[in-house]
Amino acid sequence: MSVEIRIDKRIASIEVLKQFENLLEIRVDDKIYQVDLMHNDEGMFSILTNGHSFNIELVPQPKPKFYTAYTLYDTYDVEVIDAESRYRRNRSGISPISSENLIVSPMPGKVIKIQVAPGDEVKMGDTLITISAMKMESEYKTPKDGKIGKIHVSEGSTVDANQVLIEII
Amino acid sequence: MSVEIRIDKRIASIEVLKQFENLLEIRVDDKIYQVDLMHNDEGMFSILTNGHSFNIELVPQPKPKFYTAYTLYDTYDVEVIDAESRYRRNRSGISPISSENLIVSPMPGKVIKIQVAPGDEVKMGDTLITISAMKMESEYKTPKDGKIGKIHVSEGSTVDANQVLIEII
Amino acid sequence: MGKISKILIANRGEIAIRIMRTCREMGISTVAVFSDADRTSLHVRYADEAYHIGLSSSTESYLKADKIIDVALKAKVDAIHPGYGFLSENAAFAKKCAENGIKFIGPSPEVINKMGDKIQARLTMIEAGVPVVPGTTESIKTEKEAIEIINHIGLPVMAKAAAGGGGKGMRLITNEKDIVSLVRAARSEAKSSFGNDSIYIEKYISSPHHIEFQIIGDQHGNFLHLFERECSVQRRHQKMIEETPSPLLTPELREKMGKYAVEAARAVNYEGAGTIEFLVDNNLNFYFLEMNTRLQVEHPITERVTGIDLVKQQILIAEGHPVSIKQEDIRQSGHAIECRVYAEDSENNFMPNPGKIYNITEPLGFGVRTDGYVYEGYEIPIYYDSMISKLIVWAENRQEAIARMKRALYEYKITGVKTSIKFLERIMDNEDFISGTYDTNFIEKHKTTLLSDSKCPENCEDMIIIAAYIEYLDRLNISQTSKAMFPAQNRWKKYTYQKNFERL
Amino acid sequence: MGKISKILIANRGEIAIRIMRTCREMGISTVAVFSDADRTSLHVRYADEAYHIGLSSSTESYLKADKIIDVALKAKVDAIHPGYGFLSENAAFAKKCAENGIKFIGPSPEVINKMGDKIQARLTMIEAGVPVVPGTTESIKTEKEAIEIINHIGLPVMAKAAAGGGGKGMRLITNEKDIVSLVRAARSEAKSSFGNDSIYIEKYISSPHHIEFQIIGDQHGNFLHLFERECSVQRRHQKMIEETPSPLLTPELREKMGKYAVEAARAVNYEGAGTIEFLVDNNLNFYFLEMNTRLQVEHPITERVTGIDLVKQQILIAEGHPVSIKQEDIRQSGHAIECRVYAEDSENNFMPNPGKIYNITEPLGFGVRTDGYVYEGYEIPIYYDSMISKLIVWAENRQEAIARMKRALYEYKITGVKTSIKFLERIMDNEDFISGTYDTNFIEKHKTTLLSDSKCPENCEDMIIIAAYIEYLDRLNISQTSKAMFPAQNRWKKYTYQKNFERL
Repeated sequence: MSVEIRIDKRIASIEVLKQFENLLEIRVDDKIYQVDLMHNDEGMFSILTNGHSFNIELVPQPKPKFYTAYTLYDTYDVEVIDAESRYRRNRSGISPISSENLIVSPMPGKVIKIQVAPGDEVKMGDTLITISAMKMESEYKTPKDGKIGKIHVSEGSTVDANQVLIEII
Repeated sequence: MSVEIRIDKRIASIEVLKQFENLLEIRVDDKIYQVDLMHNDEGMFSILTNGHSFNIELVPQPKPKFYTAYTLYDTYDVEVIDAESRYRRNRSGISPISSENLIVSPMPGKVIKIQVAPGDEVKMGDTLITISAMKMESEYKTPKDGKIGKIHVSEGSTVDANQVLIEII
Repeated sequence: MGKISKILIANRGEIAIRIMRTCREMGISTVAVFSDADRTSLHVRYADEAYHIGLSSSTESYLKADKIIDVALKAKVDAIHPGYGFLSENAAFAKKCAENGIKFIGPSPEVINKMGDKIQARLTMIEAGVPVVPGTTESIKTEKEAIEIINHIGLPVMAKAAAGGGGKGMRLITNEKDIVSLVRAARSEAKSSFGNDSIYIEKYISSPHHIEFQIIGDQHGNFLHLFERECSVQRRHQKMIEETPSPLLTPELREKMGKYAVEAARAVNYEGAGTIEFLVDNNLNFYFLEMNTRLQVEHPITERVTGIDLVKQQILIAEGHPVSIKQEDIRQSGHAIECRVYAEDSENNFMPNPGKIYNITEPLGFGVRTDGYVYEGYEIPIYYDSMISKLIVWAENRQEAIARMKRALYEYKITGVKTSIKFLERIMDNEDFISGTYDTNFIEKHKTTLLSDSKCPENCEDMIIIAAYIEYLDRLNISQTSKAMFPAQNRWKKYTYQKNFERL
Repeated sequence: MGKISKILIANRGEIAIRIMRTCREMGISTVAVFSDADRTSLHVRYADEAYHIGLSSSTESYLKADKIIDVALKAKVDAIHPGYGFLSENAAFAKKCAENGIKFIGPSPEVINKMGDKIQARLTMIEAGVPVVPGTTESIKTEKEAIEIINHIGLPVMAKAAAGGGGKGMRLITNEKDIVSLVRAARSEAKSSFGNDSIYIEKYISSPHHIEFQIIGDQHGNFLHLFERECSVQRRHQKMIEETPSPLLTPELREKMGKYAVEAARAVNYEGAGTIEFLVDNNLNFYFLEMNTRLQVEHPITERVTGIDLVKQQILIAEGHPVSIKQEDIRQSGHAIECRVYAEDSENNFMPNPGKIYNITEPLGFGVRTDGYVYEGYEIPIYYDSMISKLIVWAENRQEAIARMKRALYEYKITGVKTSIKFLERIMDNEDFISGTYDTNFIEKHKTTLLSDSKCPENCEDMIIIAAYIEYLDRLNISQTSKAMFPAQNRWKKYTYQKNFERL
């Protein structure tokens, strides 16, 4: 079973060499580690290797096999790439709408105002929509010239993080 | 569906009269309450009734339908008695070994010493077994005269809470 | 007004809980109010009683004075504590309380009006001889008027909500082309935060220190101050870190400003706890900025160095007791720092980041206090402030306090949403902060280093890769066996991933 | 000895974490050691490094001096902090540290020997002119000898572990028929706790006050005390509540006892932090009881009123620094109380109650500190002490401190195991405790009221019944649908039990 792990932009190969209960000998790319690994159902990991103690928490993302990893120092995007993921990746090819054609909300909030209508011509930097969260209003501008496509939200509606708001054709 | 709830020694009947989302009208014995009830997967309940705020936590016990209920003030034994429980209760009749014939450990611990062997005659107050937990040793004595039956543990073994240690015939 | 036995807290979040804690210590019953979005908020569960008051938007709940008065009458409370924000500086609400025989814990409606309206407050201070920042002496009600005045004073200026506070409805204008949009933004934020879109304009003093004095006054003409709080570490005009004593003040300046603060309180016959905010420039000139006629977010650092529970003082004063403390007995002992933990993305212009809390580990130990309200599994609502907790440390001196704050921030883990914790940690490592030579321009000045991504040390990435792999194998395992029906006794797993390796 | 950069903490539980916190604040790396049972304990995750040292039983792990020295050498630490209990008062271990070039944070092996052996300590104090409790001046090694001596001194007597402390291996003997079994129990407990079954016998002073003084001494001949701790609230000869200042002491007696404490430290040229324990009778006569040559469980209340981090002082002294504090500058400011939270069944003779923690809500807010080590889902091992956390409060005066402790205990919720929290709350309501007129007989005297079951107020039982019913319906629901595959966004459920009612 060949599995790779993507962490931010790095993709690493991994292989378990030996295992006795919670003691593992494991290869990550070209390094070999002896680790004492404990974890729980909530994705908390305590790993001891060569005496050093690492605390890692994996918070699952909505997409399966995607995680946000928290260390004491920082956070990372993590993805497990297995045969199934690879198959899907190869099949899907290029997404029909690339991300720069989409205005996406980076956080949950409420739509205060939509400044455009489908079919409107817009120029780079024009404000398209105003979202309010925690009493702070943010204006989202178009990153390029174009024409407004579908508008997925309406004024007064609440939006989730990473929700597509407006398409630009 | 007729369900009763046992709380410590009291057995209460209960019935939901009306419900709209988390607002319930509910009868407990002969009292009727309007409650605003929220709860989560971990058995935490926030109940508002007539303005008063109650916080209750139900911790499941190993036996299904048995709980320990924690309020801010105290703890209670709680059991849900439904048709299935009643059927089982009626079928089982009297337990073959009543509890006074059993020496049970009230807490987890380690068996330090067993002072008796199967077949020994014992008198009320005789020490049968010594259990150690958290550096405190406790001696368990027989509550009545009798003969030692089966011994379920051995010296040096660890025991769980509510585990049967010794039977007295 | 005599003994208070029951208080309605017209607020939410950490401050509602903080007030209830003192009530409980004083044997006073507490009544919470909550909006739709707050049914599962901790203040509802902490209170003895709790009542629903409306929709999630604060204009439909926490700002509805009439609804809150109704609940207060129904629950038969003796007094209402407004906390900070929402109705805390609303004179009309204070007046309604009085009309309904409910004690408003705070100053009289007249004083709220006078000091709460930033323009009147400036006039009062000018009369009392306290230096103020140059600017308008009248409220501005239209966009047109604002633009004319700005052109008259000359850029740079600050546009501020007349009814404001806490950095809301405030915009710095340095560039002519932004005047219209920024005035609009200030007025719109003023409207949504305080229900009033009046603003005023002040000359902008570049990179000042923001230093405030805590004052209290009783119904018997006693006024005293509890020393200063240094609040210059700000982002988006909102405070992020506060400390006391201020590393800038000399003992002489502290005494002088303290006297002015007491005089300011006396000038309006102030009742309760309040704050006199000053701007101080690098030549140690100081200007009255505004008075906040309520408890301040950062009040815990004052409590920690003086030992005085400010909420308890507020309640005792509201009951009519004279303040039993004497100015000369109040000591500023040791050093206290507060860090505000916001749910926000520091790397992305401090954008709010509401969402669901996954896990929390709170820092504990000597000299550490956390005032928060979120819990594991709590969904932070999008409707209110993004501050989710305050971390307060105390130590014998400033150096030790910084070390303790670093330790506490290191221990503080909140997963599921982005928070300001990492950013605050980097501030504790900043040389200007450590030496105490910083002003309100601090974050802007050090943006590059404060936002630099310090990834974790050697092998740490590889450990994450290992963790992710084990998690993956463990999930495969669960879906292939009926193990889920027999959960392990201990939630830390020792054996569950063994099976997979046998197949490898 | 110079700068310490890395410390191995030869302990577990709350004290290991408490020590690591100060290390982190001082920029010192930490090394944890752990037994089989402690792989998932918090001190392993808190440390920078962690090493396995043996089986669960403490004689096979935390008491294995050689193994711990091996780890210390391997991890290249500069010093070992022993915490309390385990090897903290083991002279042989301190000696081994020195032989291996590792600084033992504490006094010299000679001093540990002299003061740690309770009989030698008594002799030393007699020589120094400090009054001691009448009793044996020689160690007792056999059961037979013990019985003879008891018959000679006359009942009632206390049998105590010669190498002991913390109430372990200690038995009160009042009745002739119990002599054999109680001597046996004391020796067996002494053996399992300290690896040494020697005991000694003291005349039993009925209902004394147990008051101890914190002292520190450095390598340069400076000795000072940090005032007293009143430790009279005990059960099974183990402390349960401590406070400072003691409500019993007068300023004159405090000064007198403080001087004796400093003299005791000076008599043995003591290095580090230590405690001089006294028994005080109702006529304010006091007797030296024993000296603990280590950090005390209840040290945080001293830290709180003096502002001094005792672990930091220990480390600075171990580095060879002279103590920088002067006796006359140390202030006992305000009032601090500590409550020990044990996993035990108060109603059932304080029987230990290990098990799995289900949920924890820790008290927070002004003046509250929690030093604990358990977390949600943690399985408390059966092998070690039953103390799971310490709750420390501070306030301006004793009355306010009691009110704050009541509030904090009210907030403190631990489910899954039985704890002493309810019992402690009832002590805070006890009139003798409130008035400060209590001695070591306190719990025995008030047993009936302290164990009385105060059930919750009106309708509360009915609310539990409702909760149980909804839980039951909810579980039915889950098992009948595939809902579990689509978890709700918010873990607080709003709709999930609706479906069932439609069928009713």
